[in-house]
Amino acid sequence: MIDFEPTEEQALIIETVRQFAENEIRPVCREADESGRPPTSVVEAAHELGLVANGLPEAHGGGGERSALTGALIAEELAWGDLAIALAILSPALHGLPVADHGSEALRARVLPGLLGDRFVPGSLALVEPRFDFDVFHPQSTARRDGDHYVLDGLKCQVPWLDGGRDVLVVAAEGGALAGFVVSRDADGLATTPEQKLGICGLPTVELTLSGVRVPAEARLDASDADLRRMIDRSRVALAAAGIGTARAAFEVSRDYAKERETFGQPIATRQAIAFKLADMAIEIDGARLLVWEAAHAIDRGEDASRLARLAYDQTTRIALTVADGAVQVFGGHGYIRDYLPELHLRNVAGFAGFAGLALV
Amino acid sequence: MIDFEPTEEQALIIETVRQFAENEIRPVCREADESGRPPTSVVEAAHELGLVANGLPEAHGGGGERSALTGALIAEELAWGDLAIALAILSPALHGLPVADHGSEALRARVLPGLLGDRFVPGSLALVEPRFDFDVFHPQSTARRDGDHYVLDGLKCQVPWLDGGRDVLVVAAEGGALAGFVVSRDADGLATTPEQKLGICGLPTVELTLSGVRVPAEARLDASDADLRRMIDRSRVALAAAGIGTARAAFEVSRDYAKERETFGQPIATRQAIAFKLADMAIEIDGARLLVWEAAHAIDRGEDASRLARLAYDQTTRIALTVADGAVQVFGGHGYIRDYLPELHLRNVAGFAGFAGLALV
Amino acid sequence: MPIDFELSEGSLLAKEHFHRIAEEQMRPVSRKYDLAEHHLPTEWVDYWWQIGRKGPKKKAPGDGFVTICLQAEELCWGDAGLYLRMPTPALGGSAVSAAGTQEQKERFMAPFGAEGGHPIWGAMAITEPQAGSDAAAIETTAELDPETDEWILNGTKIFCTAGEGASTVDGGFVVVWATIDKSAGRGGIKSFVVPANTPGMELIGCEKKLGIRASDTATLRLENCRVPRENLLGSERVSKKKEPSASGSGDKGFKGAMATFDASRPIVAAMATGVGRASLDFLKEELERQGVRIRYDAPPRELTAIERDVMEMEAELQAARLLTWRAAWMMNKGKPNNLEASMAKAKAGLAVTKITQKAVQLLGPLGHSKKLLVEKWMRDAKINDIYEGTQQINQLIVARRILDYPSSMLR
Amino acid sequence: MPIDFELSEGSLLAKEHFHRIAEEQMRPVSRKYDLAEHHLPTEWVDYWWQIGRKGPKKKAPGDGFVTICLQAEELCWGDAGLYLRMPTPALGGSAVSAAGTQEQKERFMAPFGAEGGHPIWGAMAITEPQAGSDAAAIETTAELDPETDEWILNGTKIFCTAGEGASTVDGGFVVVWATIDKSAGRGGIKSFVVPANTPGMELIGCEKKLGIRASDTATLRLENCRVPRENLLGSERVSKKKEPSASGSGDKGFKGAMATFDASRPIVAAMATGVGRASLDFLKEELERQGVRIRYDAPPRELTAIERDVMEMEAELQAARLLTWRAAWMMNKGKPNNLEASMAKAKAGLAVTKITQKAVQLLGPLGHSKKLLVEKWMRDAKINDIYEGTQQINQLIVARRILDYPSSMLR
Repeated sequence: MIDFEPTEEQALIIETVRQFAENEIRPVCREADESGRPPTSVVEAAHELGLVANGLPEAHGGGGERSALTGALIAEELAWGDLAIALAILSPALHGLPVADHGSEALRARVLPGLLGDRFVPGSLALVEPRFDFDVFHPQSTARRDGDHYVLDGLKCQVPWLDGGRDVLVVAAEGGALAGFVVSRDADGLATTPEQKLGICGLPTVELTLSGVRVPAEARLDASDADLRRMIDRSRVALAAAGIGTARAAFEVSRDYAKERETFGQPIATRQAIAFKLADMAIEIDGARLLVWEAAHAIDRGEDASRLARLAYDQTTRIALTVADGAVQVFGGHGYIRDYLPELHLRNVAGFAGFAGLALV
Repeated sequence: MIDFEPTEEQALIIETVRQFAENEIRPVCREADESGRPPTSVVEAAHELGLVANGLPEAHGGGGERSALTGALIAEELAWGDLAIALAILSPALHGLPVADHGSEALRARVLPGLLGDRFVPGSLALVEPRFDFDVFHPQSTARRDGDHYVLDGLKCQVPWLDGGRDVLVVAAEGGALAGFVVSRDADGLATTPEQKLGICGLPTVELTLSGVRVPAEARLDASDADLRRMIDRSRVALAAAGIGTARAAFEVSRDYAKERETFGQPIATRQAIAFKLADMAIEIDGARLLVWEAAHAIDRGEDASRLARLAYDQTTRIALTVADGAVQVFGGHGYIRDYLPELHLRNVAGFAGFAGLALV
Repeated sequence: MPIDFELSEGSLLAKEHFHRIAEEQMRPVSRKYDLAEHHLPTEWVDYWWQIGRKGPKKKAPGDGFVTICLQAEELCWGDAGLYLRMPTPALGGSAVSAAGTQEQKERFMAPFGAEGGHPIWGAMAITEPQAGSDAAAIETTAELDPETDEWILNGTKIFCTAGEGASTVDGGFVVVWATIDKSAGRGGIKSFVVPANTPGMELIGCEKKLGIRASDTATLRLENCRVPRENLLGSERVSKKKEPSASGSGDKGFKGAMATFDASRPIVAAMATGVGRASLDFLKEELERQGVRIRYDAPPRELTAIERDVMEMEAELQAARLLTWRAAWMMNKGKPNNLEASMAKAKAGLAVTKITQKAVQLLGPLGHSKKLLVEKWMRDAKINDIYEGTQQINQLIVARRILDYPSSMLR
Repeated sequence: MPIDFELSEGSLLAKEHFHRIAEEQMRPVSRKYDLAEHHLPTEWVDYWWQIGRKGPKKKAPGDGFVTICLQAEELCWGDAGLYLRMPTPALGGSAVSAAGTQEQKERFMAPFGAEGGHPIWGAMAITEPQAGSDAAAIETTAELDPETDEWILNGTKIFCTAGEGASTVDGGFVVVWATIDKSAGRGGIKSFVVPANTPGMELIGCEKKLGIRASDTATLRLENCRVPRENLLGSERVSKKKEPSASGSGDKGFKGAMATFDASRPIVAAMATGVGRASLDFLKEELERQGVRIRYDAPPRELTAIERDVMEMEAELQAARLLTWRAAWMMNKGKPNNLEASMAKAKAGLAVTKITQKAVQLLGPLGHSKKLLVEKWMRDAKINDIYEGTQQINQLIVARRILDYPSSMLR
């Protein structure tokens, strides 16, 4: 039955995360952007909320409440605070959820308790490759079996690399099909170069070189090509939700600014050019959010959500850029200054089309 | 040296055509649209201006003043009056100019005097084909040599078919290359079906079936594939110029309407949403016009203008639709009514991307 | 209930039912009545009166107002002009339902539910030649004749959808907006039920339109047109106080009438979605016939222009549909949906305008030809960007709500 | 002369000359000074002062103002931030040239033409913290001290491009807009030349910006800052009459100052075009390296999404460039170009914002990385949609001109 109201439990989570985003994330978003990493205190505090843990299996101490829709609601609220910090907070899910879904018992026992401990342990996923013709479903990185090991080779980028992480989930092609491997950060043959980038600077990422990295056979997820495609669908939905949150932040700050800022003795929000731009932002954000929810809902029902996830992700990519650019425009000269938020929102969403493995729900 | 001012002669032509468009074309544009053909009097009167004749060779009684740029200026002004009638008026050029450029002496003697006579004789070009995957440079219609004849087969659409025409220039593939043939309307194997269409209804067109149509060898233009590609470039520039004229008409009527129409005691033009829309229209029209002029200028210098012509044509296709749709919007409810011009402009430009052989300069 | 995108069984049954009607009863005569403007589409009107209006035989719990939107989408997928020509109380009925007394509802609505009889129509007459979207500028007057206890209406109304049927076929009615006190501005505006063929109400003619040509968009003249005092909907009281920033529903006069837009805009949005989907469905089918597959899993850099266009069209259409459902669902829940109704209308009107224009362009010569209906859908779709508040009016409403500005702050 | 799109020999020489400078002197330090915000780009500033400003060795007749636009395009193809950091009189110089007496021109401009010496800057200070694009709302005051025959300036100016150099390096100057009669509105606004290091003019700091980080965007405080009476540009007379609908050039006060925008906006449009072209050139080169050819002769239905994007980007960029050249050419001819200058600025600012954003998107992970300059060009380009009148201000100007409305009718 058609319904657009979150459950009471979801409403409570939204409210909690919204307050956290407002009180803890937003105040440090500029600092994270300029310093290139999120303040430890904010990720630790977020860890205590148990947002990722809530979706991990009960058997390992998680909440066992896995839902792409709830995850999307959380991602939007976190990213409303700041996209980079949101992705940092959610990073344990990057390898945590796939391991929970497809890891051997041994792998789960090795990985999950760490993510569910008292301290925040970041996660990582190496999916994207720095190629013009990168195809997420057909990576150039390879895995081949060698006795009771796999050997990984390739080049990855946009790999979240927060301090204190232990493992990274590497997606590679094994005989043409997608396969996933949990690789220790200190594996031989693994080298990293920190990335400097346009946006989401508060999330440290690296370019990851894999040169004959040997991992034991049990490091391979028991996940088929189809399973990993579904993981990518989840990633798209989570990112899209985060994109909605960023767009909503840009909309709200520019709406508030437009009501305060006066020219010719009137708030600029009373001018149709500004007011209609804000109206369009609000409409597009709501429309895209519903696409994201619908895709998340399909995932939660176990349906093939690949089409819906793609449409929602692409739509978010488009509207988030339009909204953030519009927010800069509403701010006029101040929109170009790093003392105000819109330029940060613009940078964060401008490369959105290229983000593919930065969040999971 | 960079200059944007038409020559005195061009300025005179523009002024003449502008007045003609205003006094003779605009008043009958609705009648032409509803009846499906331009009033005879208007095409006859236009013929007397010698707009097409001016570009035909002096040897045959023309003005010998061939210029794509002058042609673009004329096409814009005529189409400002009405797109369909403009295309009807310019139709003698459709086969006249290619025959002038590439026809044998015999073919020129057969075709050109008719176009330069006292009475208007319409021309025609069969270029487009009713296929989803139509490629103007690779038609599916074929020509093959058979002794001292050619045999033509294929299906064409959007073929102007005004009363009183004698010939049609058929473009077909001859061994993979473009070739042009002047075919008499009453040739055996040639069949026509009148087309009902969305816009430019004032220009009667037909779907043309060629079933083993035999034409003598001298009916073939002495034009290479490259020559005919240049003809298509010319067509794109001429059509784009006509598109600019239509867009300008839509802009002007909506601007005037916005100044007259009042809501809440103020002309709607005083509202930013309307005023800025009009400003954008004006900017886009001027920008696209300059692209058209640049392409025409390149043609006149004998340069390869294919890239410029394509860019100008595609840009015009985009902006003309935006402008015409915006004009309907400015008119509000009246924009949807056939008593006002915007809906006519919208229909005329909506299929613009599919027009490929309706004008030549 | 949790967030859910699954239609209830009743909705699915309705959707299927109306889709079949659209396919079997509307599409076959779609071109015919596009060409035969101002002719009554007899086979369709009769079908609807005799069979269609009864709805699906099999009933099951549906999604309330969302189901009504589904009906609008499916039938406008069939033909938006014919949809507007259906013998129903339409917007006039909405006004009576929203602001009428029980007696009024029975008196005016009953004939639409009666078995047998002949097809009848309801309509709403708001717009005037000089008023446009500015409803408060209405110049049609209603004066009470104390002698006869009748309202005397004078004025001219344009753009009255279904106005020919509603004004000329006995049993139908037109709800006419008029002012009973010009000095009171919006507070003086009331709506009056004028039964078909009431002396003094004259059908001047129907518009020749870009699209939805099967629909009768009438101009009506009211010249000393008398209706019983009890035909006024809502209170006779003239509210002189300034309107508050949010549109309430206490006053059944102007604001009550405006509130019917909160119900009608989601339906218009659904109608728009139907036309847009007709175009997109056809485009995708044609692409399939041409062997072009939309690769939803291809990386951006490998997509063809058409693939990207189709995906964007799908996303835009679905966004419009979901915004529509949300606005309708809020009606179910009794939540104020003024903002969301305008959002849905603004989005759907614009989205389908672009989608149907794009389909014409992508199909090249085929898109331009009357051999197909693609060109018609482009013409039909555009009305959704215009009526029930133009794109601009709906942007204005959305802007006022998100900014929390009264209309005096943002015009 | 007939319509002509061929550059004169002098223009071609200049274009080639400045392109080489852009490639050899600017690009190598482009990333360096993007990262080292607020650091003087010494090698570039010195190069320009010692060599660059002399222009091409070989001279030939050019296209006048169009040639200046070509220079701006080429150098901003190199680096827009460095372009704005060049030691030149810049907008301050434009104001002096437009509204100054011969004496003023010699006094203030001569140092910029002098051989040797050290690099100096000119700047214009208009915007105030509360004024934004509303130039008439200027609160900075200038009061004449009859004792000393000096103007006393008080106020704060923000967004003063090149303001650090112009206010702190001897020989340079800042043209400050201030009102000598607040009651007169625009009529009271005059501009004053304040030489660098004049006591009372204080550099508060430079903005941290999204892009053009090599450029110093200064905040200046004027506190009892005294300049000689003869440093006022134009007449001291306060015009009290209502402004006419068209901006004239008779009055050298506010309107004279506004008229400098008619000259500066085409240059800003050309700068924008340069940044946009940098991005598009790189994209096309990268596509070529990837073996992707743009098929200008392919039918619409066969194009890839990228091919269509690139073609559209090219068309948009060229439309912006031609509108710019037209506005510049009108200056050559002495034609009023207020409308055309704003058209060019509005189009170029928006076009390159979209082009550079699109390039980032099309290049995926590469577009996002600081390994390339593509992300920088996106940040740099956006300023063109904002300064010298935002997109909205230029739309407003265009709208007023095409509607023939005075500013009172359309705000």
